[in-house]
Amino acid sequence: MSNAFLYALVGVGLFSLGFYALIRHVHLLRKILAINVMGSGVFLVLVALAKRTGSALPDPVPHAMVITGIVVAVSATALALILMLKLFAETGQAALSDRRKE
Amino acid sequence: MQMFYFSLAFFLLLNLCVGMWRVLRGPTVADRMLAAQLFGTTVVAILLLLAQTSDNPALRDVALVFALLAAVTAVAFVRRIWPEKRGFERDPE
Amino acid sequence: MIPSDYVAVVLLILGGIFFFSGTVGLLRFPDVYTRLHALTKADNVGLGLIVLGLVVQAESWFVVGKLLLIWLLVLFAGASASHLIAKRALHRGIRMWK
Amino acid sequence: MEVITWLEWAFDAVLSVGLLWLAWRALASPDLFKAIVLFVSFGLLMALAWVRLDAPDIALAEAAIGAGLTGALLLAALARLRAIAFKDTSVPPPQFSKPQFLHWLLIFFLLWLGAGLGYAIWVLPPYSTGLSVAVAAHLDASGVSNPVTAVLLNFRAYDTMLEMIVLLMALLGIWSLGGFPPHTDMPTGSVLDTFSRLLVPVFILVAAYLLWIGADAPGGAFQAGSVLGAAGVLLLLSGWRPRVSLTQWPLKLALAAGSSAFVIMGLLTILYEGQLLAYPAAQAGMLILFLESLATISIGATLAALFLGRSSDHEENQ
Repeated sequence: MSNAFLYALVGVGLFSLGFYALIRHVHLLRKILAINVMGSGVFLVLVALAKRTGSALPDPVPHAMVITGIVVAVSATALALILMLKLFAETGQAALSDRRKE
Repeated sequence: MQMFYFSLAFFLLLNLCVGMWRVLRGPTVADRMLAAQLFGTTVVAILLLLAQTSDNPALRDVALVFALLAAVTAVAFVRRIWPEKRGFERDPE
Repeated sequence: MIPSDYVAVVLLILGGIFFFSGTVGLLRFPDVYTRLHALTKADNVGLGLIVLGLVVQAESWFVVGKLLLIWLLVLFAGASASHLIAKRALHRGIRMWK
Repeated sequence: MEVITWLEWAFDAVLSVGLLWLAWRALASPDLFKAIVLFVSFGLLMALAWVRLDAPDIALAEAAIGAGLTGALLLAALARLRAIAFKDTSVPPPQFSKPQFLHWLLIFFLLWLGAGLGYAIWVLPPYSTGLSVAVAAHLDASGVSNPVTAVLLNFRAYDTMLEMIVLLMALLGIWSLGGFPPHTDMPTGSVLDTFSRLLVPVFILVAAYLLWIGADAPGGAFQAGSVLGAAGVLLLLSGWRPRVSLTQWPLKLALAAGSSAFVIMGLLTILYEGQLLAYPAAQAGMLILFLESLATISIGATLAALFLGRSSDHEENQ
């Protein structure tokens, strides 16, 4: 029983935490943080399950996917931040308002 | 000997978790940032010890990258969050 | 346990103690400046002792060089970052605790 | 199965609890700045988790990106938010003013989601070699001895090519939106100047080292590129702005170098080898190193340009 399953469950926990925060919070910066936490959770599950090869060497394919995933996640975060700042400059508040502005 | 390295790494991890309390309580933003600075150094120490226990030289490269980047967040904090004086960014110097 | 192990164990334990004192300082000290002081001093010396403990055990000179480079970088980063934070805290008018 | 001593279980348990607790505090904290600092610390613990999962490559990438870039990006964004509105963002997070019923429904649904996913993982077989056997079998034909680099640059080179294009598109998206609004820089003190001037060459050296060692040890294009990107961020933070002539075709060439190299290599290999990105076995190592070095430059330039935000020619025609 290696620690793979422990970290996989932690990954699922992070995913659920992030998902909850994504829905619950109004401020866009919090939503961006929530999505990043969800991403880390998914990566953790991928890499933890890759450790079940029984030998000392884990499975390299999920590792490669997660490395590129981390780099793309940071560029997606940068794009999301810029969109948030654009919205903030236009509407003065960093949250998506429900009411349509007449 | 391996067991000793690992127990010291575990002790440093507990040390790090205790230090996290300052990030929560820290009255000023500077306290929070310097706690993050502490974590950087502690993680470098833990990585070096883990490199010795698992005899994996790659972990020293990770520690090297952490040591290099430890200050980038602090510089970002000082240069971006704390403008020279309170007030708007664009107040004339 | 050859003598170099004993030396390493002593150095590592001392390093651990310094790290612990750094954290205690971080939690107990009253204001930013004293915490910065505790943090930077304790961690850099703590890390230095741990690095020396590992250097004693290192097999090749390349590893020794890399460990010392890591320590140097942390010293450099820690000193600069704490200076920047402290200077800016002073500018922002964060008073000393006394 | 190596004997898992109770100490290692204790280490993993504390790390797991720390990860979950930090993520929860980061997402729930009222003050945005505290949330960001907690999130950066979360990234540090994630790097330790990668190390515990025998994934040093990922720990390197997490270290370079998490410590170097994510924190700086988030803090820059928060600074813009505070600067414009300058209301203290430590007001408790305005949560949806929905009735309490919906709140509990959400929690109930998420608990079931988590339990379902957890169960799905729990019933997986404890051993599955996945693709590690296939990769190991073809490793010597791949030109490199580090399995992760072999997968990234040889077996799944097509996927990496698309990654490079995705990075470029993210940057184009940011530049088309005008990027981070320019920040009026205060004069930098002498400490910050000497700090960045002395440290950036070390960044470049370490990036080259990571690129070179990527062939047979953890390292490679993405990790080296991230360290280069962090060097760019450090320079930009300490007030350095590229000369306008530098941000004309040189920057654009650097940005496009990685993806275009992949595309050209793909075309060449289709012509000569009949398959996209199937390197001839003899020169595989050299070709991979060539591709990796261009990819490193491209990733570094892209990540730094993410932070630069507004490209200077955009400013000229304003």
